[in-house]
Amino acid sequence: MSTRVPRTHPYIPNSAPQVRKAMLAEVGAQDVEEFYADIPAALRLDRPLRLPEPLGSEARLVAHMEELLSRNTAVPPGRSFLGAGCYRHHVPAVVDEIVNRSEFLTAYAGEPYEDHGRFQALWEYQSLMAELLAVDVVNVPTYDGFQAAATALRMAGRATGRRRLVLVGAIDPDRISRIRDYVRGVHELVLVPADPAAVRAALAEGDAAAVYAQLTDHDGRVDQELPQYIELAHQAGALAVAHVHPLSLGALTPPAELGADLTCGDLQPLGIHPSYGGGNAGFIGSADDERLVAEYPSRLFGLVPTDVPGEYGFGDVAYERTSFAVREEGKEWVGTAAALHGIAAGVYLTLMGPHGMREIGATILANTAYARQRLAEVPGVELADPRAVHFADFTVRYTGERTAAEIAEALLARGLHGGTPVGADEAGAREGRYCVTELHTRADIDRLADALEEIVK
Amino acid sequence: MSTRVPRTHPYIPNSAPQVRKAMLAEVGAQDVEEFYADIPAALRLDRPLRLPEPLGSEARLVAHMEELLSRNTAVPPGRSFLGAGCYRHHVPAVVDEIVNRSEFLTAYAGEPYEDHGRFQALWEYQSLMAELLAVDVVNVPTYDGFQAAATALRMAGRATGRRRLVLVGAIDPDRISRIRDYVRGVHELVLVPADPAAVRAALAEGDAAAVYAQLTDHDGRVDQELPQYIELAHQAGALAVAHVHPLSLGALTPPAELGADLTCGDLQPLGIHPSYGGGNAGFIGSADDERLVAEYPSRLFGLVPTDVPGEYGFGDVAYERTSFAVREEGKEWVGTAAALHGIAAGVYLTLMGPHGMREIGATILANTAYARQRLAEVPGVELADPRAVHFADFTVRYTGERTAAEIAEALLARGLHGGTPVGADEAGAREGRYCVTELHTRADIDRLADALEEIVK
Amino acid sequence: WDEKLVFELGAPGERGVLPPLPEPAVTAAVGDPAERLPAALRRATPPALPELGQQQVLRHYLRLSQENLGADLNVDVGQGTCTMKYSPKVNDTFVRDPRIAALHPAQDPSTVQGVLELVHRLEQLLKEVSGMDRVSLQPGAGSAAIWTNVSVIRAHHAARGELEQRDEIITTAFSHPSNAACAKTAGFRVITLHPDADGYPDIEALRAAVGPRTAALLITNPEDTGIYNPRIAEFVRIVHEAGGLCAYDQANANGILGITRAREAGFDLCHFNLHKTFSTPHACGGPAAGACGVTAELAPYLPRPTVEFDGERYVLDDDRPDSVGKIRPYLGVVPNLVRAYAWITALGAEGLREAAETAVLNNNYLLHRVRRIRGVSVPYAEGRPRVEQVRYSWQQLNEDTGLHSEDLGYRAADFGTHYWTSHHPYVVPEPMTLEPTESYSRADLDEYAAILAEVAREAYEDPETVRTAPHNSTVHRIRHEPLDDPAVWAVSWRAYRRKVLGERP
Amino acid sequence: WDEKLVFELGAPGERGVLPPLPEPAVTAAVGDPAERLPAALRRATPPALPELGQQQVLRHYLRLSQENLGADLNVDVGQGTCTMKYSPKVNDTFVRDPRIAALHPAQDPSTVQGVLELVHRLEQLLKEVSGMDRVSLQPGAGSAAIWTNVSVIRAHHAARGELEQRDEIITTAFSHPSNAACAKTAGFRVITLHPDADGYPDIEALRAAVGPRTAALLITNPEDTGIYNPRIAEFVRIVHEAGGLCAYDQANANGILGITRAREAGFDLCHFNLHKTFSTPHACGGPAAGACGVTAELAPYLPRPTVEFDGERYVLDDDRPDSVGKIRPYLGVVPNLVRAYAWITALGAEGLREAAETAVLNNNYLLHRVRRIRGVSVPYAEGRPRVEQVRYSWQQLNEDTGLHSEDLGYRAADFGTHYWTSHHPYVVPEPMTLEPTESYSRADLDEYAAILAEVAREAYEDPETVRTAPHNSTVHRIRHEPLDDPAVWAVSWRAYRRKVLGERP
Repeated sequence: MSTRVPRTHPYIPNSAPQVRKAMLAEVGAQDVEEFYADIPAALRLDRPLRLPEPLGSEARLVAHMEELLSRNTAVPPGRSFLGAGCYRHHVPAVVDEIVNRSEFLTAYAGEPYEDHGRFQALWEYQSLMAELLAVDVVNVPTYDGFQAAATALRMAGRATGRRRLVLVGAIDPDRISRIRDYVRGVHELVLVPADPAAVRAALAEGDAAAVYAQLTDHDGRVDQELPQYIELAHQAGALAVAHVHPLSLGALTPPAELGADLTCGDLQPLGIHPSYGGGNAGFIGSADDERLVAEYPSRLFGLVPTDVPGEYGFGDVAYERTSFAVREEGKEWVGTAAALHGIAAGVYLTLMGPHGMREIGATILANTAYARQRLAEVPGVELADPRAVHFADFTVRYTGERTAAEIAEALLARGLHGGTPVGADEAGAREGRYCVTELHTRADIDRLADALEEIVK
Repeated sequence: MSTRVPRTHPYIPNSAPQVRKAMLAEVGAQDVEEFYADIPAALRLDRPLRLPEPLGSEARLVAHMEELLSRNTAVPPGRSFLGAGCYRHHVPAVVDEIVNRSEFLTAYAGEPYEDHGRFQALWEYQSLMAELLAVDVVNVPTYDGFQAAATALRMAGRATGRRRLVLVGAIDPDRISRIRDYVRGVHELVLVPADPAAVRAALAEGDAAAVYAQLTDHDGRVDQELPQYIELAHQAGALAVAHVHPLSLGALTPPAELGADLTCGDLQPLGIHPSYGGGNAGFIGSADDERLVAEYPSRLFGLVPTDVPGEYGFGDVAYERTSFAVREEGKEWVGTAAALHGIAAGVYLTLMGPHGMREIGATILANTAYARQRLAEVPGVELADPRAVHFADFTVRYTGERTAAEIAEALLARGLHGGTPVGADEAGAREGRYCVTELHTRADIDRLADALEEIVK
Repeated sequence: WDEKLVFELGAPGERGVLPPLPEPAVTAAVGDPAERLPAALRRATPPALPELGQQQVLRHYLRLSQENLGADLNVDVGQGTCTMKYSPKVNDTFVRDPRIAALHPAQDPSTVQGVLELVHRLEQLLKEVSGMDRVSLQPGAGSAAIWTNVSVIRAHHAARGELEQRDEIITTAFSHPSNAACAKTAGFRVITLHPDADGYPDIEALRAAVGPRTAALLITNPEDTGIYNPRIAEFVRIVHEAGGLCAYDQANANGILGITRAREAGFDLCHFNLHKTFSTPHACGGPAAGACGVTAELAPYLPRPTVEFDGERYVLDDDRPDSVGKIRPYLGVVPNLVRAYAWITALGAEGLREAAETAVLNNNYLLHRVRRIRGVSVPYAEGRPRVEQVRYSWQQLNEDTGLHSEDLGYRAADFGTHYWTSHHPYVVPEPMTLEPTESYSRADLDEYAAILAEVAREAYEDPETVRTAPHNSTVHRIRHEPLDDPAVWAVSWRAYRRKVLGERP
Repeated sequence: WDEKLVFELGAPGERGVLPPLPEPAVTAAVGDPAERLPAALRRATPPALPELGQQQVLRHYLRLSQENLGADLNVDVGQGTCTMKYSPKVNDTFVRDPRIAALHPAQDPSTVQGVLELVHRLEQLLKEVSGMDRVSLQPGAGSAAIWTNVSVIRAHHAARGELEQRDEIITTAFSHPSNAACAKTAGFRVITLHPDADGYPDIEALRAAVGPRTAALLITNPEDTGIYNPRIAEFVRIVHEAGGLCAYDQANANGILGITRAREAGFDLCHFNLHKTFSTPHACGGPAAGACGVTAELAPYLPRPTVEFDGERYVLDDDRPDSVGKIRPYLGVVPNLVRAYAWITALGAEGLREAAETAVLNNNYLLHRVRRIRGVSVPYAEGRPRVEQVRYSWQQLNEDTGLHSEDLGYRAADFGTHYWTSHHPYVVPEPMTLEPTESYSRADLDEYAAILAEVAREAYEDPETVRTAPHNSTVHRIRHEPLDDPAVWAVSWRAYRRKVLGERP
């Protein structure tokens, strides 16, 4: 009774000794070593890997992970004022229910027959996003908004055959870093302030492939000059690439309606958990212009008929664009990216519908305005740009003794997360970033203002 | 743009005003009031219900619930030494994955055609449990172990036509309360200590329908006299009803193999979360004896052929027993009970397999013995029954100044949950209950012992 | 999928999950405690459970889940009487939270104030919804709530010394069988009132039945026919005058939330099924939850413990000497109490009423569609509206085609929907009960009606297709005889191997 | 299900979820801020999204999920090259925990020490598994990891002033196309080595290709044929001697974990796909995660920030002046890092090796079964074992029956399984690649082989059934022409309505 039986690992059923033996016998091999005959001795690792002892049971694994997780603080949404590219919005339970379905979570790259659901869900995502962006073409998601921006710019580069990329206004420096890496050697970046005159000047030098601007900038400011940048770009024969916060588009005009050729951004606000920055996914949209469609590196799913009249099927539009099909002859490269986040965003948009998107946009605009107003009332705090309209993110300037870092630390001590110092010299910075969403109540915002009133001297 | 549209509740799609209007028109009604024409005015509530204002959004509901939940403490398993009928065992992730599937969670009472999966999963549960209990018949789960015990006793009463029920040993007083309520007016309870002589004496008075005893009693003690009680019951023409902790059956002999006629207990330890006592479910098992099968009030699923050779189908065995079929002429009553917990237990038993069940039984026996040994070493603490073998639960006696309640409170102050005072007079009690499972490490148990060493004077 | 039985899967040595082994130091200290037990108590051979890898277990049960038609997946109006309403996914997230799922009922009350407050609040909400003075949330489901009410009734009469005399309980044919069965199990004689020509419980029969032996009336309204009994207050009065209590089975409360209550009709007790009216998921048949509401007079008999608020903290009151005792372990099916609380909180008074009105609108809309289908009729109370559901009859179709309601149900399954044919009592011939609740959209109802119309058309034009249905289900027509034959029925794989396969394990 | 498009569902006014509205006091204070924007920037008409109730949305997507064949549901060995292994469910629970899911990347490091430690630990584990000196976990998937390595290579040569000169990257035909495509996108000329007669990359072609322009070799081993290139160290040496770097694409590492490493073969860089070798779920095509390992010499170029341990606390080091910068926002796809960490931790060194050995055993076992099927052959390296996968060819069957590998794949779908026909490069005729990994049981492999055998039998005996497959799938043969026709391709419902339905929105 108490004889020990082998502890076959539950993830590796055929490592059960009897099974392994029988399989080897069937294949006619003495040992698995025979299958490694082609690996030269000199390349063999002559010792076991030096890894921690395995935990031996699922229960102990859970306990171990619990110990690690217990050293992370999940902040209630009303206590967190962090944004700037990653947001805590409400994730409807139905979104999680769908993306956690085994069928979606563990599927990969099946054909449109056995994986019809994935094709339809992603095509619907493209279509829903197309309505939000007011475009006719949206790609299967790429990795994140950084990649979306970088690729949109290279698409513009290929479409125009030009070299210079004019980037307008306050842009996340990390995003610029990514763009810089991605266009290195091919394109030149020209960073200009959010001012039509500056854009005009930059374009005057010629060879501009694109003007890249943002509907809401890195500071959350709605850039009211966007229509002008777009017009200037077109006048210069460049494409207009617009970056958007997708949740703002219930309230703000989609740049495509203003003439933008390419719209890009990050899906994360649309029903995807922040996950310490793991929830990002990128979108690119454009008109159904053959010249632009040909430049997408990503997959584009299309709706097609089948052999049965009235039945919808799905497949890859213009597959020969891709590196899957033609390797280095394709457009950039494509691989596994962030499809499930696309499904999440699709479910989110379906749940929200036109009125939900409109309402949430209005609520965030209102909460942001309220937060700016309340914080500006705190002595020693002033708004960086008091006359602008902001969406979610905004920046304040401290006029007192304490640095932004000190103030953020003091907020943290009160359980409030926000006021991230702005600028390269974080130690001496006097500006701090805040963000509010639809999840903040008036009381949450008042609590922040009250805390700042105590802290800022 | 900013016109407000109706906030149709997402749970009530047809309350969208246009839809409602169109439907009323189609039916030819002016108002839903017409459908309530049969409800007399005197019975109508003439005011709105006085309920709190609804929260208006899923996000606010989540925030509200979070506020309530934040006032509950989820104790790490290693810090909790509470048991006595409800246990914190490891719930394998696969169990949760399955029972949380929409298809199982939201199904109800479909036919074996569209709900084949439910029938098969529950029939497999019956079959897996039958292997564990060493019986041929197991019911679709009833509410909980209390109900299982009460029903098993009434089954025995009907099968024998006798009145007296002999209940042996230390039994959860709440379970006795339930049994008492359930047999009131029909049977008489005779409570006797765990001693064959006492059982013999009780049986000598005659008219005994059943001897009810426990493989492990309310104090976690393995009752080594169980085989004798069973024999005595049979000698007296009574049925032997055995209560078991199902996780113990990897290590201990199932009472059916000792001759017990009916085995009952609670499924909760088999992969079901405690949920503040919401995770209970009851099982009853027996031989495939027509006389006993006829007495089950619950549904019993059976495997049957279909019109297609080789195909398995499922259906209700001997449905005419039930109150569903024949109302008060059926056996007791049956209704919605705890089917999903049966599926959970089935998945759990499948995952564990024969060796997992053996191992977990051995681990709990060992941890219990270790905890008893360590606690008994603490000055001022002694075991209530030092020579017994215990499974999971055990009781200690404090010989010092402090009461059990004081000691439990002092443990709680150290983040340790355990030492529930035993007995009716909780204020003055000098005994405390503890419980360990496979989740406790040696360090957890040592921590408890160390804490008691500080507390118990 | 043509998914095998789990016992046909796997291979020796495979494992689905590994439990912790005793730590070496523990083993060193205590050895194997089982060795201190007599051999007879040590299990000689491990249970003959299957042996599968983890992914293999997962796949098996996932496939079984796909072979099951959850309410989430279909227009589930065909399980009439079951109130298949939408169970919001967000409410599931609360109960999976460790701050519910991991709570032990013996934790110190100071560490579970949130759940105690929630239960206390839910009681207040249901008091208002029912009009009763106290509500117990302990019963595990509707039938357990009926039992609880019967037990309270028994305690009431016992306390007054009348239990010997009052040994009869009256119920109605269209009330759930558990009303009759619980009364019988509790030792009462059962008197069943049958429907009159209009489908109402026969009031003359009630007058004849009541008397000094009457302990209580257990009655549903509207009954499963969907007809509201307008004389319900008179029924109550008649029983009260005879000295009996009246218990309102509110399984069908969904259509009358905020419209009329047990209080207004004079009831002494009532119960709700939280898995019906208050949206907790049906879970293949439980765990569910029941709620028993009673008047102040009967409150002392409710199960213990109750949750009380002492002005500062929520406490469990277990010191209730007149209580019927425990109905189930601990406080009730807490996860479903959490869900029901969240559902009510999300809707408020206006939302509850909107749910009721929309459920009734949906029901009458569907009635309007279905009654036009050939072969169907709507027995009883001609021309009266229905509340939450309708019991239809396919008697005409049966007479025309020889097909039974059951056959139509099997064929409806081919269209990916439920149709539940188990409609006690078997009074309405060839019954079908549809209950659309507030959850389904107009398009959903149109689709369901279209399926029924198509099945009825087939029954007339192509009866063989219906007779041999289902065709698209996981399995084909089941042979029923073995289920009632003790020689071959097989409640377990062990029994099947022994009795049918002739193996000797 | 015959599930409609979401745009065909719902009715005006229905809502799936309600977002919070501004509180009255907020509106009182700030009004509608949009009014302070020019009209051109205020959206005039809401997006034309569908309007559905919550249950209706749920049902739609649940049905779509059931129309999708997840790895959990089938014996997923047919998506060869994808390493479809079991992704343990318990690991998903960690990433759904709010202490991962709700973390904001700008939180103060003191509040995220757990996740930083986990990432730091995972780097240590992968350093040991690869033998490299530093590992970046930032790339979002395998192709992004290839890009990262190319970018590091570029930075390396740029730092040495050789980037102008070294403008060629060499790769092999059987390496993933992203190797060639990333190199090209980064500005390199691509030289592709084709397989020799035994399927190995042609070493003579390599000798001919290297020179002063060589920036790097990007190579996979074993390649997607399953053949391990025994001269891999010599390949590396040849490139090193020419002054180039060598990057090891370890997409196929699953069969060699603990057996051989990038370090031993002399590589400067390598990358793993955590969604393949380290079990994170494939998620319909991401989010995934990649890991780039490099030597100490190349470490300064890795993406920033890195996670460092200062002896007391884990910190983010963003001050890395030579770094290629950001490859994606923040630290990487954290949920998948958590899962990969948990997977390795659950297995340990012995388990990793057992996984590798069992994957290889399974592969050779399946090879043993499949090669006996009529019409199939195993090109290249006759008689040599295969490591993690095998690229088969149905050339014979094609010659005999005229049917293509693709047709067989569609028919295999009828048996509830995957069979992936997209096998770049199109060098092996009528290819089929099977990769069983360690996750499948012997019975699973037998079943898969039996399905293939049955499909092959049909191809010979009943070719029409195969030619017109699928028969049991959700949809039937798709018309491909519209996908390449700009006049009718339809990437969105808007475009479809306009171009195909001729509507004018």
